[in-house]
Amino acid sequence: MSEIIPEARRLELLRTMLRIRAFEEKVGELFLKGGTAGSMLHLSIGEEGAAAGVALAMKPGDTFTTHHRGHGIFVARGGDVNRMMAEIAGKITGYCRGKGGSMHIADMSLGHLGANAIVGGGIPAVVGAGLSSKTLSQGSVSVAFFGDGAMQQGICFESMNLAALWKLPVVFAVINNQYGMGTRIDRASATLDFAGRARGFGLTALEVDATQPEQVLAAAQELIEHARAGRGAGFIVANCYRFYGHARKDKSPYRDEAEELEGRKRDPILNHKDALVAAGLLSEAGFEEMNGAANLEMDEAVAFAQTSELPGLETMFEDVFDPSIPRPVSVDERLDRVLGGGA
Amino acid sequence: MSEIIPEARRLELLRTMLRIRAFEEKVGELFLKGGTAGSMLHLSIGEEGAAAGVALAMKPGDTFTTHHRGHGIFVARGGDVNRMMAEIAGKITGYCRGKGGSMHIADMSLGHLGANAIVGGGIPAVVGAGLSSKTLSQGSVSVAFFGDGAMQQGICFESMNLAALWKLPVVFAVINNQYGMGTRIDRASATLDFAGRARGFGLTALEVDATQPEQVLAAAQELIEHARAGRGAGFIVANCYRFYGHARKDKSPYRDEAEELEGRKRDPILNHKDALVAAGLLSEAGFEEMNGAANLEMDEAVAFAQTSELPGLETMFEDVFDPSIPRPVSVDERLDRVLGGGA
Amino acid sequence: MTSPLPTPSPVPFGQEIEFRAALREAIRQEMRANPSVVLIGEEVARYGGAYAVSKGLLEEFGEARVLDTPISEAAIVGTAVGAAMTGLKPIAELMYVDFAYLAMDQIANQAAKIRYMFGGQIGVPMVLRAPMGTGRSGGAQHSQSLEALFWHTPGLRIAIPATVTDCYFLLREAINSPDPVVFLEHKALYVSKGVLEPDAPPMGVAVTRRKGQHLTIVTYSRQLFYCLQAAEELAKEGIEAEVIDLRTLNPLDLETLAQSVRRTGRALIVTEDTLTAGVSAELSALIQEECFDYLEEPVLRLCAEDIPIPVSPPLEAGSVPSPARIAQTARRLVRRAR
Amino acid sequence: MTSPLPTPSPVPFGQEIEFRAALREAIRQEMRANPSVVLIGEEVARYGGAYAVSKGLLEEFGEARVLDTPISEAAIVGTAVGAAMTGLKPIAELMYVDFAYLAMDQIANQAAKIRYMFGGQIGVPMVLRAPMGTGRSGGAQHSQSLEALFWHTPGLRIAIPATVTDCYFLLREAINSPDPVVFLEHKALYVSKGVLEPDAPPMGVAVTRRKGQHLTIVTYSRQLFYCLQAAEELAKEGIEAEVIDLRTLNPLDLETLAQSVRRTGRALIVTEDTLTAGVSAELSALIQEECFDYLEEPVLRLCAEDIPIPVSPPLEAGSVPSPARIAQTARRLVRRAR
Ligand SMILES: Cc1ncc(C[n+]2csc(CCOP(=O)(O)OP(=O)(O)O)c2C)c(N)n1
Ligand SMILES: Cc1ncc(C[n+]2csc(CCOP(=O)(O)OP(=O)(O)O)c2C)c(N)n1
Ligand SMILES: [Mg+2]
Ligand SMILES: [Mg+2]
Repeated sequence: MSEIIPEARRLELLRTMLRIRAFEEKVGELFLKGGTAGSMLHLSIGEEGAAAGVALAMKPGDTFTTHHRGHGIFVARGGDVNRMMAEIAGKITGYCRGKGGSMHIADMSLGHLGANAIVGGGIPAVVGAGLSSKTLSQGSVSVAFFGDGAMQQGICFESMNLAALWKLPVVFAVINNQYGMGTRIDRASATLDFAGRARGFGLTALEVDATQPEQVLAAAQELIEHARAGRGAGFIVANCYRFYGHARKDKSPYRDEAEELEGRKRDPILNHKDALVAAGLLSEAGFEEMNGAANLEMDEAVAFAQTSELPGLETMFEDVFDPSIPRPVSVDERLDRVLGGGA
Repeated sequence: MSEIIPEARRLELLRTMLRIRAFEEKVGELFLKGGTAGSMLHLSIGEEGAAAGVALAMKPGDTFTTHHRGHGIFVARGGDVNRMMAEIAGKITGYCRGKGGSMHIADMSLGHLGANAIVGGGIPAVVGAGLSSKTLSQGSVSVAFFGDGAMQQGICFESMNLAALWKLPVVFAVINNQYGMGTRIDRASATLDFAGRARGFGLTALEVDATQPEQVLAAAQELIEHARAGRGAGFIVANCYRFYGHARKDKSPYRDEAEELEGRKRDPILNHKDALVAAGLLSEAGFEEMNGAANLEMDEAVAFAQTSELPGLETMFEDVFDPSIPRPVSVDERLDRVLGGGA
Repeated sequence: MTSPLPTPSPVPFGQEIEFRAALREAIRQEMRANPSVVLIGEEVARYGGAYAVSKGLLEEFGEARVLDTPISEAAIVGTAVGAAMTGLKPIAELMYVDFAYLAMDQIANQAAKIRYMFGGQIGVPMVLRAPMGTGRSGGAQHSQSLEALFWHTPGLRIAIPATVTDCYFLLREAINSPDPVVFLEHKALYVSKGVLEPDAPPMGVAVTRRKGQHLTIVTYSRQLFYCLQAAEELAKEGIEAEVIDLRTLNPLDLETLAQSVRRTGRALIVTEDTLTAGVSAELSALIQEECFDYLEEPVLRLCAEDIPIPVSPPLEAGSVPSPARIAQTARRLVRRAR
Repeated sequence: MTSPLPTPSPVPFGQEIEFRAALREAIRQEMRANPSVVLIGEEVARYGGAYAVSKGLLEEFGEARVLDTPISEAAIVGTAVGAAMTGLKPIAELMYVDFAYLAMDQIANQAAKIRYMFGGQIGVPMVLRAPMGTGRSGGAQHSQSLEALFWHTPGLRIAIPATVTDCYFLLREAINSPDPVVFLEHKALYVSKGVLEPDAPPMGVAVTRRKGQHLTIVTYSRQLFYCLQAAEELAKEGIEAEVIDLRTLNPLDLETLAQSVRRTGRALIVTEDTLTAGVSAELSALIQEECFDYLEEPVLRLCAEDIPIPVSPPLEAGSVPSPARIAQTARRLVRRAR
């Protein structure tokens, strides 16, 4: 398969995965230091192959939605790591001015229609984006990234049926990390052949080993261009393993030791690195350099987040509606009206 | 197939279908005379084979939910046609004291957990009934009856997955009459292999021609007993044709003439009658007698409904909560409290 | 992309037209003016809409812009949300507002919150149209009035017109809104008729449909006509009721409301949604907050009973306000002896 | 059917326990007493509940009665509905009340209306538990307080406890209710502690947590503690606030509320749900209706701002009432010069 992937892309794939992992590790540390906003932080360590593989198969102008574990996907799509880190820290310099946090990062300029804290919540939006693309001849494909857990949410199937029925330029990308919180997929889904399930809704479906990132890239490219050509919506299930807990603090007591150790051996980064070294495209030193650069970049992102300001209270009332519409009347303003005069 | 079905059952199947059609025809006439409550009345003419076939495969104690087109199913499950007709007429003698109407008939004593006016709304209840059966060893199977349109509702798939995952004594019965209101299934569903779709959720699935009622009965029996034995939940799609409009008044302008004429030729009653006559189990006279009896029965039901009383206004506040809980305070009582004293 | 436009028929201003025709006309004009406006919903295309609102639009604008959908309410709304974020201006239709419960996540957790969660990067310029209310014995799952749910959801704007003129102008404004608008149409009004006036105030402006000095009746949608009927009755007895039609809940024209009540000293709120925690509660609270020192009597609420809506015609009719009950309540309010 | 019961550990009355432990104890006692009580939800079994409410229940009662589910909120509630109609007494858990939007059809169109639509033939004896409220920077989709939605739905009963004792007794009562009860637990209270008293009043009885004569503060859930803190502050200034904990919204103890306000002449409603069309609106309307002739001042509302809930800690905290703002508002109400 790798034959069809040019060398530069293969290296880009590695760099992207290293940047994802560095981002997740650094944001995880920031969380432990109390430097992030909120009690929930979901890391995608172990899933870099799925995120990078699909993301690199997308083109500028393509759109996508992600889920609660979406940092890596957006890093791969070119997200500004400073603004990402700042958002996760709840700072005014963040992508969403501190209003969204880790689970609601978005960037319209890069086609990121938003992460979502509702499992499955972001899936139908890509059907709409696909409809816009088709109706307005935008030439773009829209990709929904979500986890295996969303494969039990009704909205997922309604969306698949609609995308297939209307032959929209849409691809559903399931990052199957084997778990939904503490529940292994076989305890959540009556069948594990997700690709087969998707075919039942008229989608062209492929299943790939996401610990072999080039497989993901190749399959995603095929489905995305197939969809772009108007030949029908696609589905890709990228199998991997969630290396650590559901959220940064979760120690996964519900998983057995042996399984975790085995799972962590299935490392998309090391697999791909070995492939590149074997192909003579990369040296150990080159790898270290790449990894060092990634970590440095993320250290700087953390510094940016830490030195950024928290949003001012007045910003709370902004962004509810378009600026042309008056902002909501605050509770204090109401009290002033009723009681007369200020406090 | 019919070999495995005893003669008495085969005749019962015919009688049941005749009673369903008579019921629907009579209630349709009542509707046109303005004798029913509400603007919507959905008839199941043409679907008698699906309703009777599955219903007769069920046992006493089995439970079920139906949809907005559920009269026939309940007639087949032994519903009291007087109380059914009275309910559809909005009378106090109806199953639901006139509160439910055509789309909300229910009878706990016969396991009818209720018709539903929300497409797909009654499906998950059978998962719950299956859970009760399994947890409390009730030995019953619960069947969800719904139309092809509900095959695009998310709740349908969430329910299928859960029933399969938990190996519950549940069967999903889709009455595929080819249309959802004015939309033919191929314009609503990206794939028409509903059985295949159901297998994708772990169900044992069968597709049958519902214009051959004995096929339905045999397949339903197989799935129901399979489920009862704890071997897993089932799915049956019974293909037929909606002879007339979506609702009694709808003339189906969106369907073409030829298709309708063809469709109405696929009559489960005539098919089965011919089979019985050919098998020497029935004479033309016997058929006429059976049909006459059915119509007489339904005429009496209509008379019962017409001579019954409308509910008194005071009944409006009953049945919101259990009798042990005070009924809601009426708007007038509130006004009396505020304004002091009665009007 | 879009089928060629026929020579535009002029908007029938000054003529008497049906409520549903006014809605159709608004959609048609916006679809003609803006190729990015699309209509999405169950039976909106070939069937022409369950209540015939969209009859003829498929023929004029084609399948690419008038889309029949499967019975997938959550996906219908979710698709509209995504489309609105990427260049289209979707009008999504729910066949009954009762089905909003199937799409509430997409309505309340997504459409309403997207602009805010994403820090103002983008809005969701969509309209969610749905029939509401009683009058057809549709039963508990086909007759609800759920405007309070939407009003309680920050990020949503709500239009709830009573007249054909408001149907036309408010729907056009809604389609051009940069933020999601829930547009609620009373199913008992679809075939009602009225003269299509050439102009109407924008969202956020309440209209005083009848002047009066003895009490202020605050209402909207179908109940407006019941209130006006009641007011006529009352006038014969020398009671002059001022009747205010809110037209939109968000934005709400609190000023017009408050000024009237400060003048009359008496307020009666009439809605068709169930009383407890409904629209009438917020209106009562606001009036009390704004007019406390002017109130001669308690603010009254005449609304639907706190029960699911029964099918049997007498029960259904008896569960919501009627002209007679409105008049009687107004009488008691004005004549109340302390 | 059910795993053999271990020798029941006595309920820790008189001891200080955690809010979540009180909930766990209530479920445990009912599951021991009645084999038809089951617990259904995401991560309730092996994980022990996202907030550890059900820790240990799987071990005691087994997989047949403590069931982990897929991420299918609508089916979870729908399954509970069907189970409740056929002999089980299910306790369904939503990991966050925000997800109720995904199950609203099963909650509002089915569970709430079944008894009524079917003419009283059967009820739906289920409990729907869910964490609510702010405090963990969970953001707009994980921090909502949606009690108004449920209160506006005829057929639902709503418990919304603040104390460990109410958690225990109200949840036990809810599990035994013949009709659906939505049981809302403030996520910021799970690890709070209190003494488990041996008894508590039933649903429908509000409790006056603090006596006072200058104003009545009406609240529930976490805000009760903020109100009590504020009351302490006010006491130092000679302002004695009466603080009423509603405990349940349906049934609502209007009498206790009204009697207090008639005595103090001043009412301040404090809730964490967004203000417009929220619980505070209904309470304000009711108080005004019941106490009109006794009110010295307008009924005030201090609630969450009409915005989606932001993640950034200062914004999240600033968007809901705080002890300081409650005290300040009370001061202004009592000291208001006309
Ligand atoms: C509708 C909804 N239900 C439940 C949750 C709580 N929750 C957050 S993540 C998660 C597990 C999701 O699993 P999966 O989809 O496989 O994604 P992963 O966490 O494995 O990346 C759950 C149950 C939620 N956020 N939204
Ligand atoms: C959730 C929901 N959406 C839409 C409707 C309106 N509606 C009633 S019946 C129907 C068609 C249903 O088709 P199908 O499920 O095939 O049943 P059939 O009418 O063919 O028996 C529609 C769209 C509804 N009642 N509920
Ligand atoms: Mg997963
Ligand atoms: Mg059909």
